[in-house]
Amino acid sequence: MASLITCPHCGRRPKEEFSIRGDAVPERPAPAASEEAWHAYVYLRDNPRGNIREYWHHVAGCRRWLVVERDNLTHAVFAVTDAREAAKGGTA
Amino acid sequence: MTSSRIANVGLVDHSRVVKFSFDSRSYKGFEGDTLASALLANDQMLMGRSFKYHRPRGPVTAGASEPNALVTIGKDARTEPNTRATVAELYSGMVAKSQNAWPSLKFDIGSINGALSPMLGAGFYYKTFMWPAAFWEKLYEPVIRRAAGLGKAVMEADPDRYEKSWAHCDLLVVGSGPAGLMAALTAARAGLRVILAEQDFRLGGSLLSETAVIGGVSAPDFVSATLAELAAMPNVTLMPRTTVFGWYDDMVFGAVEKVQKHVAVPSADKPVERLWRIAAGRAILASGAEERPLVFGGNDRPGIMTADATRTYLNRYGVATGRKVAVFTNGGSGYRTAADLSARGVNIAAIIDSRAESADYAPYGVRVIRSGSIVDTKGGKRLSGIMTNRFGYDEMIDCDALAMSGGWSPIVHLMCQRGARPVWSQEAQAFLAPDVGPLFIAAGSAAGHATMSECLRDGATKAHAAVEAVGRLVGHVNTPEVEGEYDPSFAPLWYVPGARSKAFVDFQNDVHVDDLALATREGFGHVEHAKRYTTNGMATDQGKLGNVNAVALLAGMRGVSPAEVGTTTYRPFYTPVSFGALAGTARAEQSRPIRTSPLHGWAKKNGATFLESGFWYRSAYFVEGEEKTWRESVDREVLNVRQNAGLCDVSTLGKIEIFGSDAAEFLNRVYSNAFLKLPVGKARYGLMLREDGMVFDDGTTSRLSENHYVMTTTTAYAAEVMAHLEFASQTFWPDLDVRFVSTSDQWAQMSLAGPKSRTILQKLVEEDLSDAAFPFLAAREVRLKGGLSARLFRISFSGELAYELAVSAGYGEAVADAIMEAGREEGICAYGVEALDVLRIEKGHVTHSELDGRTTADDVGLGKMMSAAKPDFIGKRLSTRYGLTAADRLQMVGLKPVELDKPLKAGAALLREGVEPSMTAGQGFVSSACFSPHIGQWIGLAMLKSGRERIGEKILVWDAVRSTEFLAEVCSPVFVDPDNLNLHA
Amino acid sequence: MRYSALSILRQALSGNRGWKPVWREPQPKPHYDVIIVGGGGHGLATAYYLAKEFGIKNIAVLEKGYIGSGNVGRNTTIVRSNYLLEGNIPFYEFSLKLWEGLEKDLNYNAMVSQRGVMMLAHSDGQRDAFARRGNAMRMHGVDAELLDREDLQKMMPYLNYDHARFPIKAGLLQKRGGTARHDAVAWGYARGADSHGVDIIQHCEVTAIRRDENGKVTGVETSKGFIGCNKLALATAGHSSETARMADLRLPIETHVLQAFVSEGIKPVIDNVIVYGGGHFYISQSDKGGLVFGADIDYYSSYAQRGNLAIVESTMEEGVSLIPGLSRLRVLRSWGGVMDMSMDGSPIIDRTPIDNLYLNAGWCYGGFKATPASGFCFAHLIARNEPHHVARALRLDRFERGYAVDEAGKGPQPNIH
Amino acid sequence: MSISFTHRHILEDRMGGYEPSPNANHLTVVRRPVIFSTLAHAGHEAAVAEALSLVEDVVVRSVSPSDWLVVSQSASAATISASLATIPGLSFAEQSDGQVLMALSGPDVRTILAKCVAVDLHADMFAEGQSAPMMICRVAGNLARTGADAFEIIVPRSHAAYVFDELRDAGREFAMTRGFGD
Ligand SMILES: Cc1cc2nc3c(=O)[nH]c(=O)nc-3n(C[C@H](O)[C@H](O)[C@H](O)COP(=O)(O)OP(=O)(O)OC[C@H]3O[C@@H](n4cnc5c(N)ncnc54)[C@H](O)[C@@H]3O)c2cc1C
Ligand SMILES: NC(=O)c1ccc[n+]([C@@H]2O[C@H](COP(=O)([O-])OP(=O)(O)OC[C@H]3O[C@@H](n4cnc5c(N)ncnc54)[C@H](O)[C@@H]3O)[C@@H](O)[C@H]2O)c1
Ligand SMILES: Cc1cc2nc3c(=O)[nH]c(=O)nc-3n(C[C@H](O)[C@H](O)[C@H](O)COP(=O)(O)O)c2cc1C
Ligand SMILES: [Zn+2]
Repeated sequence: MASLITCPHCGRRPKEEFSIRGDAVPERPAPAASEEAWHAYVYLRDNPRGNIREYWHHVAGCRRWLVVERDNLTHAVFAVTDAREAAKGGTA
Repeated sequence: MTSSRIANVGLVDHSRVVKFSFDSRSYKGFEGDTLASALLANDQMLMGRSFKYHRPRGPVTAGASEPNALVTIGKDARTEPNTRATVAELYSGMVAKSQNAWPSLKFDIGSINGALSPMLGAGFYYKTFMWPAAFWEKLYEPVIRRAAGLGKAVMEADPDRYEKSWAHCDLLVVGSGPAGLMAALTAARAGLRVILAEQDFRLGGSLLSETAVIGGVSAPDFVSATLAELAAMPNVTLMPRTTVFGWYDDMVFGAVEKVQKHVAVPSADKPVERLWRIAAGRAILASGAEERPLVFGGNDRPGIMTADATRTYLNRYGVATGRKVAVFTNGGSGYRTAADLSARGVNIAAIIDSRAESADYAPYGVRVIRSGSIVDTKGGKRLSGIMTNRFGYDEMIDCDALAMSGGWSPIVHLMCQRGARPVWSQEAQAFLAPDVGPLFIAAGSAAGHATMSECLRDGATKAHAAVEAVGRLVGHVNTPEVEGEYDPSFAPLWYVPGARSKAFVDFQNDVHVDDLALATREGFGHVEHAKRYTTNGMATDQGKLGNVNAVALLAGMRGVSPAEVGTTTYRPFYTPVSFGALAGTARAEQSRPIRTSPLHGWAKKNGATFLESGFWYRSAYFVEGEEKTWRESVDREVLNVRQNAGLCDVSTLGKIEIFGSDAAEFLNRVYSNAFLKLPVGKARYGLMLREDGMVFDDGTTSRLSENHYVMTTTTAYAAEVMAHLEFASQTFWPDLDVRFVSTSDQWAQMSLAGPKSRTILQKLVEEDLSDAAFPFLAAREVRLKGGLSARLFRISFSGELAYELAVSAGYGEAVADAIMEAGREEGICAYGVEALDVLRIEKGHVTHSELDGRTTADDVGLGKMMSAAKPDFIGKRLSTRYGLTAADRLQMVGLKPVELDKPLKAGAALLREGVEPSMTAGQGFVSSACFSPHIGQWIGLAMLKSGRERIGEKILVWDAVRSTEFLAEVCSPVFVDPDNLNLHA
Repeated sequence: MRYSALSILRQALSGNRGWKPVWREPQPKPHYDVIIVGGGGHGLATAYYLAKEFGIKNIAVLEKGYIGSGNVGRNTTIVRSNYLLEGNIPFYEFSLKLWEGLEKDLNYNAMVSQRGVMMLAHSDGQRDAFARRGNAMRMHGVDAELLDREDLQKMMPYLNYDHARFPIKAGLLQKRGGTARHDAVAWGYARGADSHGVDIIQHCEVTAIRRDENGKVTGVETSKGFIGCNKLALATAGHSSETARMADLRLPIETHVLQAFVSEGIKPVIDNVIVYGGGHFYISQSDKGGLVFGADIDYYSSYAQRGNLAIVESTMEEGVSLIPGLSRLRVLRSWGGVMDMSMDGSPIIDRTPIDNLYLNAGWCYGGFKATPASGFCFAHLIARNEPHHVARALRLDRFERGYAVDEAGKGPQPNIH
Repeated sequence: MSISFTHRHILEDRMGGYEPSPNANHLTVVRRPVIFSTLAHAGHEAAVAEALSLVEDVVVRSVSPSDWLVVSQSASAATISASLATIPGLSFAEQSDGQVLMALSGPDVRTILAKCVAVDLHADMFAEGQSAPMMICRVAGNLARTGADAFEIIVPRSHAAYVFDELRDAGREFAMTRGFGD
């Protein structure tokens, strides 16, 4: 990863076309969820070494938010999914 | 000066003379020479001085790994320090200079450091220069720094061009020796898209200096024939002068092509260097092997070089490196060099073979000293003799050059750049390429093969595998027969005992065996510690020659195997790459993309001065008549807007079209204030928060029709807001029906502000603009006279009666002209962002000077925009945390200096009157300030602790970095028209 | 072994054969009063100050690689205290003061060089922001000067004044800022700690944290076996989330890779540290002659100490834009470091909700300059169980309470701090 | 008072007084194309794509599975907008002035474009008729292949002069000429 990302819509693209937001695992809690849940969502991260899911935005391409699953030690990419599909529970 | 050139030998063109200079002296070389070969041909062995001890040095290699022969090439702004003479392609008019020597290369005062060397051992600086403490900055460090570095940089702007490009292939072959050529040929014949990259200006690798016969022809002829076939294939790209410097993730290789480094004055139509990002399906590393120097006393004298280099100078460049050459070897390479030298009539002083016996043949009549060693050498600017030792008996042998061979190390650099470490082979006595998966494999000597026929075969075999892996058929490729090849195998010899003088491991940085020993003794025996403590391997050659010797020496000192010591980390760049190439076209004004407004031309002809605002150039102010300072112009613009009218380019604001049946719901969730009930035809000011409750951006959103909105953002945050909306809709609420598209570039948008703006605008707009018909916050499509349609918004940043008019960008200039024309009798003026800033400060409107990412809505007086009724909006939940609501937060207030003539500046700090400045005394700061021509003095907005309850208080404006200090009165942030009478006029 | 002019001369005359190991290589004892995980600058400094200033004797530093193999050995060596926020300035200034006395304190020359740190402003807004920062510094007794274009032109004629995409408008100079020899900082603290009896145990990776039935930390499992302790202090920088997880703790941290670069050695041309505000490029020249520089992180989460070409290129683009004369010089080497980017860009030195577990993390781009103060304050916290007064704002619960120390104002997105 | 406003192309300044006879490698700036951003609402993507392919006198450039640029060099904006308005599940916004269309052709066009885009433009990888959004000279744009050696670029207006200058430099070694075309 990270030299070239294969966007599910656009194909193999250089890193320069994307902006990266960070961990894609935390889910936005319900408005009424506890303080702890909100604090954890906004501030706490598992940040494991190894397999992670991360939000990438294909800014200079299709402008879709993507969930990139990859190994942050080897930089190998396993899957790139449209975030909307991921959010709706679908897989690509 | 005599010449060492051998007539009609080699691949240089003896009929094409190339003139050049070195240290102001003129020389002649031939086309096809490197600077080093040409200097050697002119008997100029001394080419540089070492880093620490300033020892005289000549080249040790004939290629990329050269540590010694570094020179400065070029003049004026084209000066390039630290250029390796051994790879610098000679051109006519080349100006080269030696470096790190004063007053001259021959006589260098710095060499006195050699005498002090017992005090200057590894890590000496950490133990010393501490007494007295004050001397460090004033004396010691300046002296150390002056001694630093090799060449001198001129620090002038580069007159030449650079560019970058992408390349794509199925197979990248790095290196064009026997292995690379066969690999490229095999893959190309099978139809793969092949790139063959070679750092040398001539393709062929070691074959260019070999005397063996391949397939019945000479090695260079074999190269030519193979290249001819490759060049004729459309699926092959040959890239000479191209160094692959890095292997990055996903099989992206960085390479740099020297497009015009071999000409004195490059053509402006081409770059001098081109950076390539090569996206390869697969790659074969056919980078060959490096011959190792031997580590013996005095092994650094000019004239001592590797046997391979000696052979290359001889066979490829037709240059004898000496008249009487000795050979010191632990394997076949030394014998081969002796044979080639002898065949060209060069005198061989002796072959000193560290081994007791071997099957290698010495040339007829040449003396071989078996079980021999060299313990010292003599000579000043050039070697004059070697002290050999055999079973304890010394013998001085006269010679003016020495060819040494300490065995071979595969060049595995690129394969080790992504974390894998090379693997020690006891059998090969070398570190071999690691297994980095099937996509990138080594071939030829890089893969540990020694003989030419093995390398040819291996190149073909490895390519064969690559072809099969991509599912193609392999055509038949014959591996040609080789005659007269030799066996370069060797017996390990890491250190030649009995050294009588320094035995160097890292030539450039002057690291010798004792330094490594000291490091080990002091606890720095880990290979990475030893590197950092002694600087071994940290010079411009990155230890290409010395590192393996150092590892073996450390292993010996620590009593472990080289495998246990391991190598230091391999990193890009394989060889150093210019900043210029890596920057490409991105330099000076073009260094980042430029954005220009559709009203740029209009602003220009009205006398605008532009300023950078992100990627944009925006009009700052418009000089009229005799105005000399920007303040004069800005004051006039401000007053004129408040009295008459002004036209300002606001095209740079972000504009986002929002569509969908859930658009209202969506807006309601991304804005902190209510948006559900915004009527069609109306605009509303909105505030967006980050999820942590801080203000993110502000702007207006207008409802153009039931399911169609247009949002404006600040110029600075246009891209971020768009990304934020997309993120929210795609990940938080994918079920809401809402779509966005940026139309920022489609619209020329202008703000027409001032009491006369309606009168002026009405002259151009068909629709009725009376307050009743087009009230404050109206937002509608209108028709300009003549039929052009436009969007009109009655919104105001200046606090005056104001409109924003948006027209299709191509008409922007014409419409702006028409407004200026229509407003002439009303006294319209153009105004820029400076005046806009004054106008908004006078009205207490916030910008990102206040919204600096640490402010809440309440801090800036917009607490009422935090809807309590909405169950959810981004940032709602965390905005109620204690720290975000604490009473002592900084709150926005206005400030007026007590004395009218005091200039208030943004960035000034605030202190209570009479309190000493201290860590805890700070009360806040001035966030925005300007001279208000309306008020007649400087005013400002400030963030002040519990500010809103302190209106009327006198506070000290403490601007230490601008050396001012005065009292100001805390006041309301709205300085003009607090009741918004003008706005609603 | 003390270093003095005499000892050096004596050694020189005897072939430098008498020098002794700078630190011992002890086997781990079964139990320590304090175990510090991480033999980087912060871990070693903490051990040193704990032993020397706070009188704790039975201390071990456990390092999974060789000491200094982490970020302390791979950073761009900039030392400064030119911060903006009240939570940070006193802390970094305390650090700078310790740097100023470090050689003497350690009897080791870490080559602290107060050559000045110049931050360039490229817009009026940025100049005002720097004025604000400069005033905040001055208010806290820290040196700061705001220079205009003409001053800068005299000091650094080689910058791009006339053809810049983002012209130079002003500069904020901290003269007392500068650089230090990164490796020597680790070695100096290690030598100092060792001389106070600290066991520095290299190649000893902590793999688990052992806790008793009450949740209290009792020791660590390591590649060299179990080692018990009364107090466990984590100073593992980029690996903080990994080590904290061993105690089931989640941190407000994401790990990212920052690349750095060094050019071929050249004679001195850049006298101070220069920070480009038109992008994010910073450069200084090492005492060896190499130009040492860096720019942005690679933006994606990474535990690999290496980055990608895109950032290499954008770094050089910024470099050449700011200093056109770099164009024909060459970059020698690039490398990466694994950084603990926190949610507000500021560090954490605090106790944790877990008994006996102490945390030092979140150093982002800027923890080298903090090394002495971080060590001192962390030692203070461990020894006294209460924060040192200059580190009071750097608490772990500041996010919950709404007291983020957000220098960049970017909010909870670690990769843009 | 009736006013007729003159339309100005953003690259007018770049080309003023410059009418080269085109070389083999040539860049044409299309003066007044009609361009619309079209967005399909969720669930309508396939139908919208289908409907767009039936609109007359336009070419459709793909941006994402639910976004396209509709480009015409012959029909008027009003005509196209009228057709688009009939497609259910589609929203659209005019971008004719917001985007700049440039056509490049010639034997070296791929080599020139390789300096500007990272996408592999080999005919097997990026075929005639294909289009995609991508970074072009560091600016987000859209690239389409219109022939073996012919491509079209669409970039935002505000960036167009920058991209144009970069393209001009990239084409210099192949003597690429440039001019307006309608
Ligand atoms: C490229 C780069 C440039 C930088 N430039 C600057 C700069 O100019 N100025 C500045 O102030 N800061 C800079 N920094 C930041 C600074 O280097 C770091 O913030 C600081 O060094 C971190 O503290 P440390 O020295 O203790 O970390 P480290 O040296 O990383 O120490 C942490 C140690 O913990 C060890 N460890 C981790 N896990 C375990 C385990 N399970 N068991 C045992 N040991 C473990 C690691 O091996 C490592 O040695 C830079 C960082 C990088 C990467
Ligand atoms: N390995 C040994 O023990 C040994 C000893 C003596 C001679 N040889 C002989 O050397 C030859 C080796 O053949 P080969 O084809 O493996 O290698 P080679 O040395 O013939 O060719 C390697 C080529 O790769 C180029 N290169 C290296 N790194 C590069 C990079 N990063 N970018 C671009 N170009 C790069 C070099 O300039 C060189 O031209 C054989 O003839 C063999 O007999 C080998
Ligand atoms: C301030 C500084 C200066 C450096 N100077 C050099 C240098 O002159 N030569 C060199 O080869 N490496 C130099 N390096 C880089 C190191 O060799 C090494 O790459 C870096 O410390 C990271 O370690 P690693 O590559 O072993 O992972 C320098 C590093 C730093 C932090
Ligand atoms: Zn995409």
